[in-house]
Parts: sequence; structure tokens; C-alpha cells
Amino acid sequence: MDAIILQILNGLDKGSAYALIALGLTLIFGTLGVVNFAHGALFMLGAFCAVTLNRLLTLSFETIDETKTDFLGNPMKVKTPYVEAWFGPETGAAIIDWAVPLSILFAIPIMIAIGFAMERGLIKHFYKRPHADQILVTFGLAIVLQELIKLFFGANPIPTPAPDIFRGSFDFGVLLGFDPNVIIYPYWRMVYFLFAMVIIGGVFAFLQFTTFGMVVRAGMADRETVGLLGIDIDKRFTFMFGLAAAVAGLAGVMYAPINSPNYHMGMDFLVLSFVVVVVGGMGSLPGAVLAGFLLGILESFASMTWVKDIVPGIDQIIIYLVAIIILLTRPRGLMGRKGVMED
Amino acid sequence: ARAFTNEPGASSVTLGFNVPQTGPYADEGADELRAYQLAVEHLNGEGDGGMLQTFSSKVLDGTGILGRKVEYVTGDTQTKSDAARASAKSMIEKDGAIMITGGSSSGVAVAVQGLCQEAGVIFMAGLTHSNDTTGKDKKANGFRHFFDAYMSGAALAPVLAKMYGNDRKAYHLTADYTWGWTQQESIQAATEALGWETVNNVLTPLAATDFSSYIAPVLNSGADVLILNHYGGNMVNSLTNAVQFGLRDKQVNGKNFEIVVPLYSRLMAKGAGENVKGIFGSTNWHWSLQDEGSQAFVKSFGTKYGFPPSQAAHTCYVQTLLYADAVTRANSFEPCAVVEALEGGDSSLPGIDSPSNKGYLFDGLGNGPTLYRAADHQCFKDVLVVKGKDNPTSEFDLLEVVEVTPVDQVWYEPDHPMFAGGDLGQCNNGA
Amino acid sequence: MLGLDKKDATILLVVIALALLAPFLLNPFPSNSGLAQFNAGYPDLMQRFVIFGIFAIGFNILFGLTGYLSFGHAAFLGVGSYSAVWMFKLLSMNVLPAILLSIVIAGLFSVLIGYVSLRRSGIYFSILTLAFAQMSFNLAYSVLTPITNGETGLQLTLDDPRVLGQTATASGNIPATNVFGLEMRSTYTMDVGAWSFDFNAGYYLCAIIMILAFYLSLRIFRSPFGLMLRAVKSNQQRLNYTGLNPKPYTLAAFIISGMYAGLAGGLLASMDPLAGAERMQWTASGEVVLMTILGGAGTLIGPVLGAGFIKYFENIFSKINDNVLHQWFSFLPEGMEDTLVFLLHPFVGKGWHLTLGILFMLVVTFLPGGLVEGGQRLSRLFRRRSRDTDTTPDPEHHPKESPHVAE
Amino acid sequence: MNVKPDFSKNANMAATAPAFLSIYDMHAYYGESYIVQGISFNVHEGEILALLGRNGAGKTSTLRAVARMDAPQATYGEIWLDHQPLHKMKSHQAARAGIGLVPEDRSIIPGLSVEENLQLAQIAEPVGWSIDRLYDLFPRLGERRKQEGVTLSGGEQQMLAIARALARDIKVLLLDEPYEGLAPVIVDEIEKTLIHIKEQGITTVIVEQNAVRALELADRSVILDTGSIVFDGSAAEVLENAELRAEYLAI
Amino acid sequence: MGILEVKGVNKRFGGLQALGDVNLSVAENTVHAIIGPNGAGKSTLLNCLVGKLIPDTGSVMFDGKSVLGRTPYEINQMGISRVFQTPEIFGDLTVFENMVIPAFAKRDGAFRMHAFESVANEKDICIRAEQMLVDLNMQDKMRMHSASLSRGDKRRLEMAMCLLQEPRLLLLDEPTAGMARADTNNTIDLLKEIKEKRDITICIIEHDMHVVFSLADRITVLAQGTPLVEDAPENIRGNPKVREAYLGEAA
Ligand SMILES: Nc1ncnc2c1ncn2[C@@H]1O[C@H](COP(=O)(O)OP(=O)(O)OP(=O)(O)O)[C@@H](O)[C@H]1O
Ligand SMILES: Nc1ncnc2c1ncn2[C@@H]1O[C@H](COP(=O)(O)OP(=O)(O)OP(=O)(O)O)[C@@H](O)[C@H]1O
Ligand SMILES: [Mg+2]
Ligand SMILES: [Mg+2]
Repeated sequence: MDAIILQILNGLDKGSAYALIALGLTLIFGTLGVVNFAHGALFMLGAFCAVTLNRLLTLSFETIDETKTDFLGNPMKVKTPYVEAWFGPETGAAIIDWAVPLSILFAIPIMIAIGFAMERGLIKHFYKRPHADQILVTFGLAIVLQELIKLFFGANPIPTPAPDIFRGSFDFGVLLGFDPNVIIYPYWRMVYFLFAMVIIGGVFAFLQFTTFGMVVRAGMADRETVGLLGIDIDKRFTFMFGLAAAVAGLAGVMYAPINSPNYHMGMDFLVLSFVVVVVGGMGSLPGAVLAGFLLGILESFASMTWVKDIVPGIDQIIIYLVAIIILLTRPRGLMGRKGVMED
Repeated sequence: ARAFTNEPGASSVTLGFNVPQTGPYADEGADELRAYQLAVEHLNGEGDGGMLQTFSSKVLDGTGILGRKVEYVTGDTQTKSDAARASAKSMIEKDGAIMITGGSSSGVAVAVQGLCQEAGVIFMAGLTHSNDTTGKDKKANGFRHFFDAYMSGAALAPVLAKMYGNDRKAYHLTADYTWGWTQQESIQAATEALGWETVNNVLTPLAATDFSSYIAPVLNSGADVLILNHYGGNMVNSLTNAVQFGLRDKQVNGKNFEIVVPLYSRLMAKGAGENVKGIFGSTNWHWSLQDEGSQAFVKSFGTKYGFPPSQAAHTCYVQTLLYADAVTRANSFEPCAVVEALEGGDSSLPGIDSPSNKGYLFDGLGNGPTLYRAADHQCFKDVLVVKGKDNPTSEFDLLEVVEVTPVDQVWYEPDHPMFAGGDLGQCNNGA
Repeated sequence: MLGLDKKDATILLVVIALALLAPFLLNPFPSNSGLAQFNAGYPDLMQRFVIFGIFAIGFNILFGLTGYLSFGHAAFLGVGSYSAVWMFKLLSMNVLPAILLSIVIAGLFSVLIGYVSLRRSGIYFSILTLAFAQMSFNLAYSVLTPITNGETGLQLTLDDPRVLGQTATASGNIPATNVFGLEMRSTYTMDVGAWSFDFNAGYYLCAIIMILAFYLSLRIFRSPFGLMLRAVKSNQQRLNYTGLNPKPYTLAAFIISGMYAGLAGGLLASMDPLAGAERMQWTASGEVVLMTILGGAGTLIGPVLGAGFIKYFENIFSKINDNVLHQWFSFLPEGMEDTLVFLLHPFVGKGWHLTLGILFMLVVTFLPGGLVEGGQRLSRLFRRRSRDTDTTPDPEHHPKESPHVAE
Repeated sequence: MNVKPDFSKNANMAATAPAFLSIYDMHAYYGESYIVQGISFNVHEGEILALLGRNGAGKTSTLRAVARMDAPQATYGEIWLDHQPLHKMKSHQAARAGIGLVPEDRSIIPGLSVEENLQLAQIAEPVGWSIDRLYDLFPRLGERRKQEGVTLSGGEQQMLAIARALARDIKVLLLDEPYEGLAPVIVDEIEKTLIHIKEQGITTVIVEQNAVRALELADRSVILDTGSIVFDGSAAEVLENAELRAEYLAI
Repeated sequence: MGILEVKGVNKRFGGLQALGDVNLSVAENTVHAIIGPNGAGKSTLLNCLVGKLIPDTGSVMFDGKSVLGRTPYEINQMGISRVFQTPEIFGDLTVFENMVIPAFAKRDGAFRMHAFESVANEKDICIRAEQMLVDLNMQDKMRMHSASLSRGDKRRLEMAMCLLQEPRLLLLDEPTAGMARADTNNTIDLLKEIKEKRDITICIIEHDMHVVFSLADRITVLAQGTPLVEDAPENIRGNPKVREAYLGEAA
């Protein structure tokens, strides 16, 4: 029982990452019909927004400390961040400590701008082109973004910790009446889950309670006719792209403390996020979110020891196996809409 | 017409540096390349000479190798055995490389080693830690300077016992592929020999990025030590996750819960950030070593590049010198002659009484006296046990050496069960 | 000729000429010049060109004609390689039985995956194939290690049985792959002045098989079967209401392309007897997709061009390091040399991915039909120059193929 | 900038009433095929113009070019609607300027219900008839408001397409074969609606294969043949001129 | 007993009874027209005949064998071909290639691999395909991409594809909608000729009364999913119920 609750919690958490990435991808892929292989790269860029802000906040000046020596035996250069110099060591340290949450504010305009630029500069020429061409161009873009990040930040993961108060975990089991240490849950993952809920809710509300979603869906189905009805669909597509980029970016920002960002983290998630979106059903936001959580939870279950004892290696393939089963039993995934990318 | 593959001409000789330049180990590969370039400079008599002066063999004099200027080509292994072989092949077939070296994973090392054996060139492995490289997949044309999983276990276990006691219950998370398995097997055997109990060993997919669902059940399993048999990105993430779950703040069985990472590298430690503090592991070499050779190397590397070298850089540098030295001693580039020189007659490590204690003995390249064992082409030397430093003074100062385990403690026989099954075969001259 | 019309026969002849003369064509620079870095005429890379060409040709039969985008074809390549290596381990080092087995096993495997995946179309199909391939990869990497040797890849050892051949050579080495004694690695090097050309047995075996594979695909493209496949892509509904069940056509195309992939996998293993699991990863499947689109999906020769393009970058550009750059520009004054090297540095060597990514974007943006379209534009440019009026309609009786099945 | 071009050089332009929609020397291409080959004609405010011609004559292409669709691409020429230069606009701008096109394939948007199809038309200003009023005009649509638009019967789709155009405040209604697929009673209905629309001052261009019906309704007629204008005059003239009808309309 | 026997067919879409207890018998070698208001269920009925839809209840027998439960291609192989209301053609292929496919389907019956023959060498097929295009006066468009045909031409192409198959039962859903008058007349002649020459039964849906009355031997009037009357053309024209529900002034 406790083990199951534990894995559900883990699944929810993994699921919220999947759901958040899939949500952004669905906006572009499921709704605009653009097979965006650069979506993982957007997620990665989000995480690197956090890294960058961290770097900016820790920008330092060097002073020479004669009492210590560096590895070559020369006097040691000691770095002091400017913020600590300006705001005093304590406030300065606190600001640096809160770099990741602060990056949310930093990332939103940047990611929207990147989304806009990407759509205006590149993607807009590809709406009418075959999916294959979209794959090639967005894959090219993903490589370029990735390599640029690698050029500036290296290939190694870069630790980007959460604020101190969110470090460590709390004992969830005790709340439910279990023994201590049975069900523990890290604070930051809790934050991530809640954050994901807010973003998902926000995007849903925006698309549900405005006509925006309908117009974009219509525009994807038939751009020409929507234009005939006086709607500037290009603008809306651009906006949608910005939104998707922002969602992907925020997912990345908040993910940074969970796993140290590296330049290829996007590619690691890419395939999985496509699977999630398709299993959820093309064009369906609730489907993408549902599939994200479902696959997250199933993945967690599959990693339990007794499950692995029964079927060795099941955790290696569970996602794909479930995807196959769902797609074979439900032709359009969990909640897919008819006619979206079926040809 | 040639006596052996890629017999060099009179003026220059080409070496092939095959390292990961793309993919997750690209930074490691970049550091290896730096070391290679440094080694080439030193061999050609440029720069300050580095470890040439401290090396116990004195035949290298900074005039290239056998009077030929050393040139090199580089390639990208992409950390994939296929790509690594393609790259090595192009060095051999197109560029006429006579020795291939590099790599930062065991899969790649084993694959390229096999290729070099068939093509008839020498392979000087870079970073490869699996027992198989000089165990069941050993090859006559291949040599490894790096230590292996068995040695990690043998070196680490006594230190762990000293620090954490003999009555511990260990929970293993293991990367589900060959290296992970050998690593786990080695450390389990070593810790159990000291009285530890192994509660569980859970295999994790190589592609996993989030280890929460593997880590969450650990606390409740009765274990009080978590051993992460992970490397690279896997290790960075699993350690980060474990710390996130607050494992290190917990008490189990009345003891502090501990985490161990058997194989450490500085780059990984950097990736895991704060989380490595106080965590034990083993490493092949560390720049803070105070012996003359290590100091000389750190100095020339640090002066040239502005930061201290990694263990991968060290191994790659040493491998290049060792090859050059062997060629010079053999007075021939012919692979079989080089192999013979590296297997080195009858010298043996002092203090180890074993018929297999035979090979090429040298010193002055860090880690004290070192033996290239003739029987399996594995290097034997002291192994470092390190700990994540609590108060790093710089971004490179992440690990501190807590113990230098003497070589006799990590010694094993070539027919040890973890290494059995392979056959060195015959050296191959190719052509 | 050979059941081809004049235009197709010309294409075939061009392909044959290119394949047979590749050792010359790919080594245009004297071997000691700075530009020798760009020579691609060494056995391993030439083999790769044609082998991946075969892979892409086969993939194009499925994707180019039916429009079904499989994201799992690398699985067949991998299966082909594993089969071949097992054949070397168990039977003999002769490549022919190994290649045959690769084709057969890959064929069987594709029947299975194709039958299931083809129950869906569009993106759902793509994800199904992707899921199958990723499962194969993950299993091959870990759980199936006894069969696949996991991370390291399946290798030959000195104690393989090889019932119809020798376990080890007299000199104590693993025997080389061969065709009835002709070793695949045997190479004749011809030195002409400063140039040096390699003629490798393995390459020529691959090249001949590639020519056959190409000829086969040419026939398929022009056949009623090929037409049906294009009809599937265009309008499955209509095909149904015309009395034809699309499923056997697509399945046949899937199997054929799976067998091509198996053949490519078998050849890879025959040239270099090691089968790594990464061969089955999604990135490898993605690579053949990229090759096909880059060259021009649905065109005959495009996939081969695409394969060559990507492999060239992977193998040649990745090897250009700063040292090489300095050598090239050493004739320039010091400051300029350093600046140039500094500017180029991010794009070569470890930056070869960056260059490749940029080229992907440029090609697909400016040449919507892939490299083939680039070629067509060039030739149109030349033709326009030479002959200004070219508007008389073709009086020929039978219609030409529609443009998307061009050369 | 809103100055009308001087069309006096063109003989066909000798108009009695001031032109409301003017097309001047318009050329349009599908890729490389030259389809609309330099046509000029005027439509006066409030009139109904029948644009006729055989299959493939270029009628649809002309309407699409006027509505500023991407294909065919009108590469040359000018189009003016009520002093606004349409030729400088994109299709959504043209739509806002008052063009309403009922395309020949109806272009009902898949995935959207009947009502959403209509709502979509009222997102951009200026909007025209209310949705309720449209349901009054076509009660069948009202009954099917929740049904997905593309599953409507052929005739119902035609009604939806017309209703969607009227849902916007348009100055010129371009109808591409509006009677196609409609039951004769409905055709009667739509004809009445068109007359009604005309009374409200909306200008209409109608393309129709049922030429006689269209001519009976229209004030003027333009006949196209292979992308050029072969006749521009009153509708009655065509009805009377048997030769013309036989040659270009085969009736 | 007719070649096509529809008995008690019902079809609901959610709350809508699209077909209610339809009985229909089509005699061999006749032209049977189905007319009725928009949304009456005519296309739905045809969909039930070709396997696109499965009726909720009832039976459909063709030539003594049940059609229900068979896939569309099996039904086609039984000898039923259909022209759709919105043209269904192979848009990516040329007109000629569009014609070749049904020719193969006719000759080979079902799946055949023929991967090594060349289309160009199948002389008999090519000749047949071309001949049919000549019959429909489309030979000059033979090498065009069928997607770039005008709408009327797409219709004709689809009809040609169906005729090429020499079906025993030809189902036409508004074959002449959007066709120029001259071509409509040609089509009428062609259909008459085909019916005379070959053993073919035609079932046609049309709103163009000219076509209906020129061709039909019998007419069924469908309204709200149920047959209203079935009779000979002359009687239908005079039927007041039909006039009111459908024909309007056109009669
Ligand atoms: N997308 C296209 N690409 C190329 N040519 C086209 C395209 N669409 C139409 N055409 C060609 O343009 C010409 C005019 O077509 P258009 O559709 O304007 O004719 P139309 O007068 O509307 O005919 P119909 O009465 O059959 O609808 C035709 O010859 C047609 O083949
Ligand atoms: N898939 C569907 N879902 C819901 N309703 C449908 C569906 N298909 C058709 N209908 C409805 O069923 C009714 C009959 O449609 P059908 O297409 O058969 O009409 P029809 O007689 O062919 O009309 P028309 O002459 O206008 O083409 C219509 O009201 C239509 O809206
Ligand atoms: Mg038209
Ligand atoms: Mg209908």
C-alpha cells in the first residue's frame, strides 16, 4: 500500500513534467500541426534561462587572497558576486539562492521572444509544407540551439539548486498515518507539481474561455477559409507559438533543480513527449495532460522491484508498450480528434 | 609492400585520438584532447616537457618518436561503439594512424580495441572502467592504463568499513548495462567480504533521467547505505535525486544514512554540485596528488589551459607517453614489437607474490610504481579513494583524496572469475 | 534496356558509373595537400556511403511512395546486423549467408511490426513504429545482452564455433569476413603521382549490391505496384472504392523497405563485424528519415545523396580540428590566421553538428525538394542558358511521370 | 492614397454608374500556369453581376484572385473596392474591407460545429447578420447547430457557406456556384434571399453553371473564356443573343 | 427481383434519423434516380450501399448477395462503383495515372504484387485508360496533375474512373453538379450510350431535373429519410406532394 502511494506520488511528479512538456508540444504539434522537433530544445532553453540568471546573479569580481594558493601555487583569486557586494552578503546570497524562482520572470519574455522569432523567421514558411520538411527544419534548429548552448555552457550538467527552503523532503507518510520514512517527498517536487497544475489550468482556461483555441484549430484545419473570414491567422499562430515556447520554457526553468540542466536534456525528452502527445490524442490538450500523468505513473510502477522481478526490464519499455497498446485499442489515442494528422 | 599496417615514413608518425566530441561526454573528450595535444608537444620537444622528466624510463628525449615528428588526427566517437569504430577506421585507413587511443566509455573502448586488433594497430585505451576491457574482451593489441571496477571495489570497501562500520545494509542502484553490472558485482563482493549485507540491487534504464521512483523506496527497505553504480549523466541525476529526497538527512537502523558513488570523476562531481559533499568514491588519479610526476603534469597542463587536468586527461597523456616509450625501447613501430615492449620482460611490482606479477614496470607518471601486466595488459597501481570536499576553494577543488590504496590491496589474478573468459590472442601486425 | 525507358536507363548508368568510379571521384585531392582532409575515398567511408544509400533507398520505397513515415526502421537495420554477426559466429565468415539471413530475419521482423503498425495511419503509425524500435533498442541494450552483448555490441571472439570455417587463423587472430576467400578488407592501393586511390573488395561488393538495390527500386517506382503505392499516399479512400485493399500494398512496401534495411545492416556487419545497439536507437531511425528528406523524398536518387551528405559530415567534418585549420591557413599573416581559425572553430571538429544543423535548415528552406531539387535547378539553369525556347509540348504519346517521381 | 485609377482608356470600362468594385488588368498564376490573363471589369454598387463561362474558363480563379487568396497569385493589376486598394491586401484584410466569398467547395471547417463555423465568421470586425437571423433564413442549420459542419449534407453545407458569408458585414458577395447541389425549392429560396440582399444594397458577383437562372437574376454579365473576357454587358443581352450563348455557354 | 434490393434500412446519427425504413428495388439495366430535398438522406443511402456506413438495421442485397459487412473494396469487386458528391480522386497523380488504377483493379481483381512490370509496358491498360479519356473529351488534360483540374473536370475524371471499371451497378451522386451545360448534355448522352451498350444499372442522385428526366426510367423521391413515392418520371413531375416538397417552380 505504502509503496503504491509512494509510486503514485512519484508518478504524479514525473507526470507533471511529461504533461507540461506535452502541453507545450500539443499547442504546436497537436493544434498547429507542425511537427516540432525543436520543442525539446525549447524546454532545454528554459532550463538554461535559470542557469543564465544564476550566472548573471553570481557575476563576480576577483580579488587576490595572498594567504591561499591555487592549484599551480600562485596566489588565489577569490570571487565575490556583485550582488553580494551591492546588497550586502546576506541579501545578496538570498537573491542568488532564489535564482530559480526569479528565472520564471526572466524566462517568460525571453521564451516568448524566442517563440515569436522562431515562428516568424522559420516555421511560418512551413505550415503548408509536408510534415517531413517540418521535421527536417525543426530538427536542424534543435541541433543548432543545442550546439549553441554547448558552445557557451559546455556539455557537462550544470547544477542549479532550488532555494534553500525547498531543499530536502517532508514525510508525507506520517501525515497519512504511516511510519516515518516510509513515504517521503521532496519539497521542490511538490512545488513543481503545483506549478504544473497552475500552468496547465491557466492554458486550459485561456483556450477554453476565449475563442482563441477555436480560431487556431480552425486555422490549422483550413487557413485559407479562416483568412476569408477576416481573421489574421498568422498573428494568432505566432502568438500560439510564443505561448507554447513559454510553457516549454517554464517547464524547463522549474525542472532545473530536479536534474542539473545539460545541453541535450531536450533531446532526451523529445521522443517521450511526442509519444505522450500522440497517446493523448492529436489535438487534445486534456489528452496530452492525461497521457502525461498516466505514463508517468505507469513508469513509476514499472520501476518497482517486485514488478521488475516478474517482468525483467519492464521499466525499460513500459512507456512504449503502453503506447502501443493504447494506440491499437483506441485509434486516435486517448482523446484525439478526428482528422488531425491522420494522413 | 609494408611490413605492418601504416608503417610510418621517415619523417613523421601519425597517432589517432578518438574521443567523444559530441554527446554527453563531450567535455570529458575535450579534456582528453587537451592532454593529447600536450603529450604531442612534449614528445616533439616543445613546451616544458611535463612528465617526460619524471618518467622512470629515460629513452624519450623530445625528438618525436624514433626521430619522427609526431602528428595526430582527431575523431569523434559520439560515445557510440559504431561511430567510434567508423572514426577509428577512418584514422587507420585514411590518415594512416599507427596507434589509436581515447574514448570515455567501456563499450567504446572494447569495440575500438577489437577493431584495432583486427586492423593490426595498437590501441591505448582512454577512460574505460569495466572489468571486461582487460577481462573477457581483452586483446593483444590493446592496453589499459585506467583502473577497473574490481579495483574500485577493492580500494573503496576498506575505507567504507572504516568510516561506516562493518554492519551496514547496502541498497544498490545499477545502470542496466555491462559496465554497471561489473561495477555492481565488484563493489558488492568487496563490501560483503567486509560483512556488509546487500539488501537489494535495482537495475535502472540507461536512458532514465529521473530516478525518483527508484530512490523513493530506498529508505523503507531497511538499507542504510545507497550505492549508486552510475556514471556520467546517470550518476549526476541519481545523486541529485537522492539528495533531494533527503536521504542524507535521515537515520536508519540508528545510523546516518550514507550514499556511495564507486566511480567518481571531477566533471561529474561538478555536474552534481553541492550534492557530492562528503560522498565517497574512487578515482584513477587526482590533480592534488603530490608526487613529482603528477605535479609536473598539473603544472604544464595548468599553465597551458588555465585549469587542472581531469583523471581522463591524465590517463590519455600517460598512454601517449607509454606508447612512445615502448616504440622507442622496441626501436620499431611494428605492433608486435611494441606489444612486447609494453609487456616488458620480467619486471614485477614489489611486494606481490604472484606468478602473474610480470610485465612492464615504470614510475614517475603519478600513482607511484606501476605495472603493465603482461598477462592481460592491465595497469596495476595505487588507487585513490576520494570524498566530495566540504569546503571547496575553487570550482576545480571538488574532491579530496582520503586514502591512497596501495596496489597490493587491489591486486587480482588474471583468472579471477570477474575477468575470466577472454583470450588475449596473438598480437596482430596487420597489413 | 533491362525493362527501363531511356531516361531511367540513363539514371541507372549514371549511378553505376558513380558507384564504380567512386574511389577516384571521392579522392580528388592529392594525398599530401591540405585539402586531402576532404577526401572521402577510403574504404570505410565509401562502404558507409553505399550501405546507408541502400538503407535510404529502401526507406524511400515506403515513405516516398506511400507517405507512411516510419520512425523505427533502424530496428530492422539492427536486427540485420545482429543476424549477420551471429552467422559469422556460428557458421562461417563468408558474408553471403550472413547477408541472406539478415534480409530474411529483418523481413520477418518487419512483417510483425508492419502488420501491427499499419493498422493506424499518419502520426499514429509513426509513433507505433517508433515505440517498437525503442523497445527493441532498450531491450538490446540491457535485458537481451546474452544475444546482443548490450552496450559493447555483438563481437566476434576467438572461441566462436564457426562450424563451416575456422575459429581462429593460424596467427591466432579472428578470421576476416570474405566472399569465398576474397577478404572484404583487402584493398589495392593505386598511387598516381601525388594521388592515391583505394580499391577495396568490400566496397565493390557493397557497390554492386547497391546498384542492384537501386535498379530494383527503379523498377518498383515505375511498376503498377509503385503506382498503387502512390495512390495510397494520395487517397486511400478512393483506392478502397476502386476495389483495391490498400493494406497489402502498404504492408508489402513496409516489408520490402524492412528487408532493404536488413540488407544494409547485414552489409554493415559484413564490412565490420560488430553490431551495436545504438544502431537501433530512434536517432538512427531519425537519421534515415533525415537522409531521405534531405536528398528528396519520393525521388529516386535523392535518398542516396542524402545518405552521402550526412555520412560525409559525420566522418569528414568531425575530424577537422584546430590543428588542421591552422595548417590550412598557415599562409596567412598570424593575426588573420588566428581570427579565421577562431571563426571557423565552432563549425568543425566538435562543432560538426552545428554545421549539419544549419545545413539542414538551409537546404529544406531553400530547396523544398531536397538536394535533388538543387540539382534540378542547376541543370535547368544550364539548359535555359543553352536553349532559350523550350516550351513546345511533348508530343510523346504516353504521359511522363508526374514531377514528384523525378530523378 | 485612396485614389481610383483612371480607367477611361479601357473601352469596357465605359460605365454608366460609378464602379464600386473595379478589376483592372488582372493577371494571375497557379505556380507557373498562367490562368487569369489580364481581365478588367467593373461592378456597380448594388447590382448583381453574373460571371459565366465553361468549365475551366477561370471563373473560380477570378473570384479567388479578387478575394486575395494565395492561389492563384495575382501578380499584376489593380483591384479597387469602394476606394480601397484590394490588390495591396492579404485575404483577411480584403475580407475586412468587405469582400465575402462563398467558395465553390464550400470550405466548411472540419472539427467545428455548425454554430462554431458561424461564430468564426463573427470574430473579426465588422460583423453582419446575427446568428439567429441566419438560422431564420436557413432553419435547417438551426436544427443542426451542434452537428459537425462537414457531416452536413451537400446542400446543407452550401447553406452554411452562404450563411457564413452573410454573418460578416460585407460590401460585395462573391458566390461561386451557389446553386450547386441544392434542391430546386432551396434554389428558389436562395434566389429570393439574393434579391433580398440586393435590396439591402449589397453588391453580388455570382458564378453559376445554371446560366439561364443566373442571367434572369443578374443585372449584368461578364463571360470568360480561357482566362480572358469575351463579353461584358447587360444580362438581358446574353439571354437574347443566341450566338453568344451557343459559343461560350453552350445553351 | 431487382439487381439491388434494399429492405428496411435504418440509420441514425445521434438523435437524427437519417434513414427510416428505406425499401428500394432497382431493376437490372435501368436508370433509377433518387431525388429529394437536401439532407433527405440520399448520400447516406449510397454510403450504406458501398460500405462507407453500416445501416443500423435492414438488408442490402446486390445480385442476390448481401453487401453488408463487406469492406468497400470487396463491394467494389462485386461490381458496384460510385462517384462521390465531392470528387474523390488521386490528387497527387496525373489524370492518366488516375485512370490507370481502376484499369488495373478491373483486370487484376485484387492485390497483385507486379512490382517488376512497368506501367508503360501494360499496353492494353494504357489504351483503355486513354480511350476512356477520349470518350469524355479529356485527352488534352491527360498529363495534368488531377489536383489542378477545375472542379467540373474533377467530376468528369471521377466518372471516367468509375466507368472504366465497367461496373454492373454505377452509383452517381450528383455527377453533373457544377458541370457546364454542354458537358452535362454530353454526360447524359454518354450515360445513355453506356447503358445501351453494356449491361449496366445506374442509380443516380441529382438535383438537376433536366438530367433526371432525360435519363431516369424510375424515380424514387426521398424525404426526411423515407421514400415518399416511387414512380415513372412522368408521374413524378405531376405529383403535387413532390412539387411542394422538392421541385418548386422547376417543374
Ligand atoms: N491549383 C491549380 N493549379 C494549377 N492549375 C489550376 C489550379 N486550379 C485550377 N487550375 C486551372 O485553372 C483553370 C481555371 O480554373 P477555374 O477553377 O478558375 O475554372 P472555372 O471557370 O471555375 O471552372 P469550373 O466551372 O469547372 O469550376 C483550369 O484550366 C484549371 O485546370
Ligand atoms: N456523420 C454524420 N453525423 C451526423 N449527421 C449526419 C452525418 N452524415 C449525414 N448526416 C445528416 O444526415 C442527413 C442526411 O444527409 P445526406 O448527406 O444523406 O443528405 P442528402 O440527401 O445527400 O442531401 P444533399 O442533397 O444536400 O446532398 C443530413 O441532415 C445530414 O446532416
Ligand atoms: Mg469553378
Ligand atoms: Mg448528398
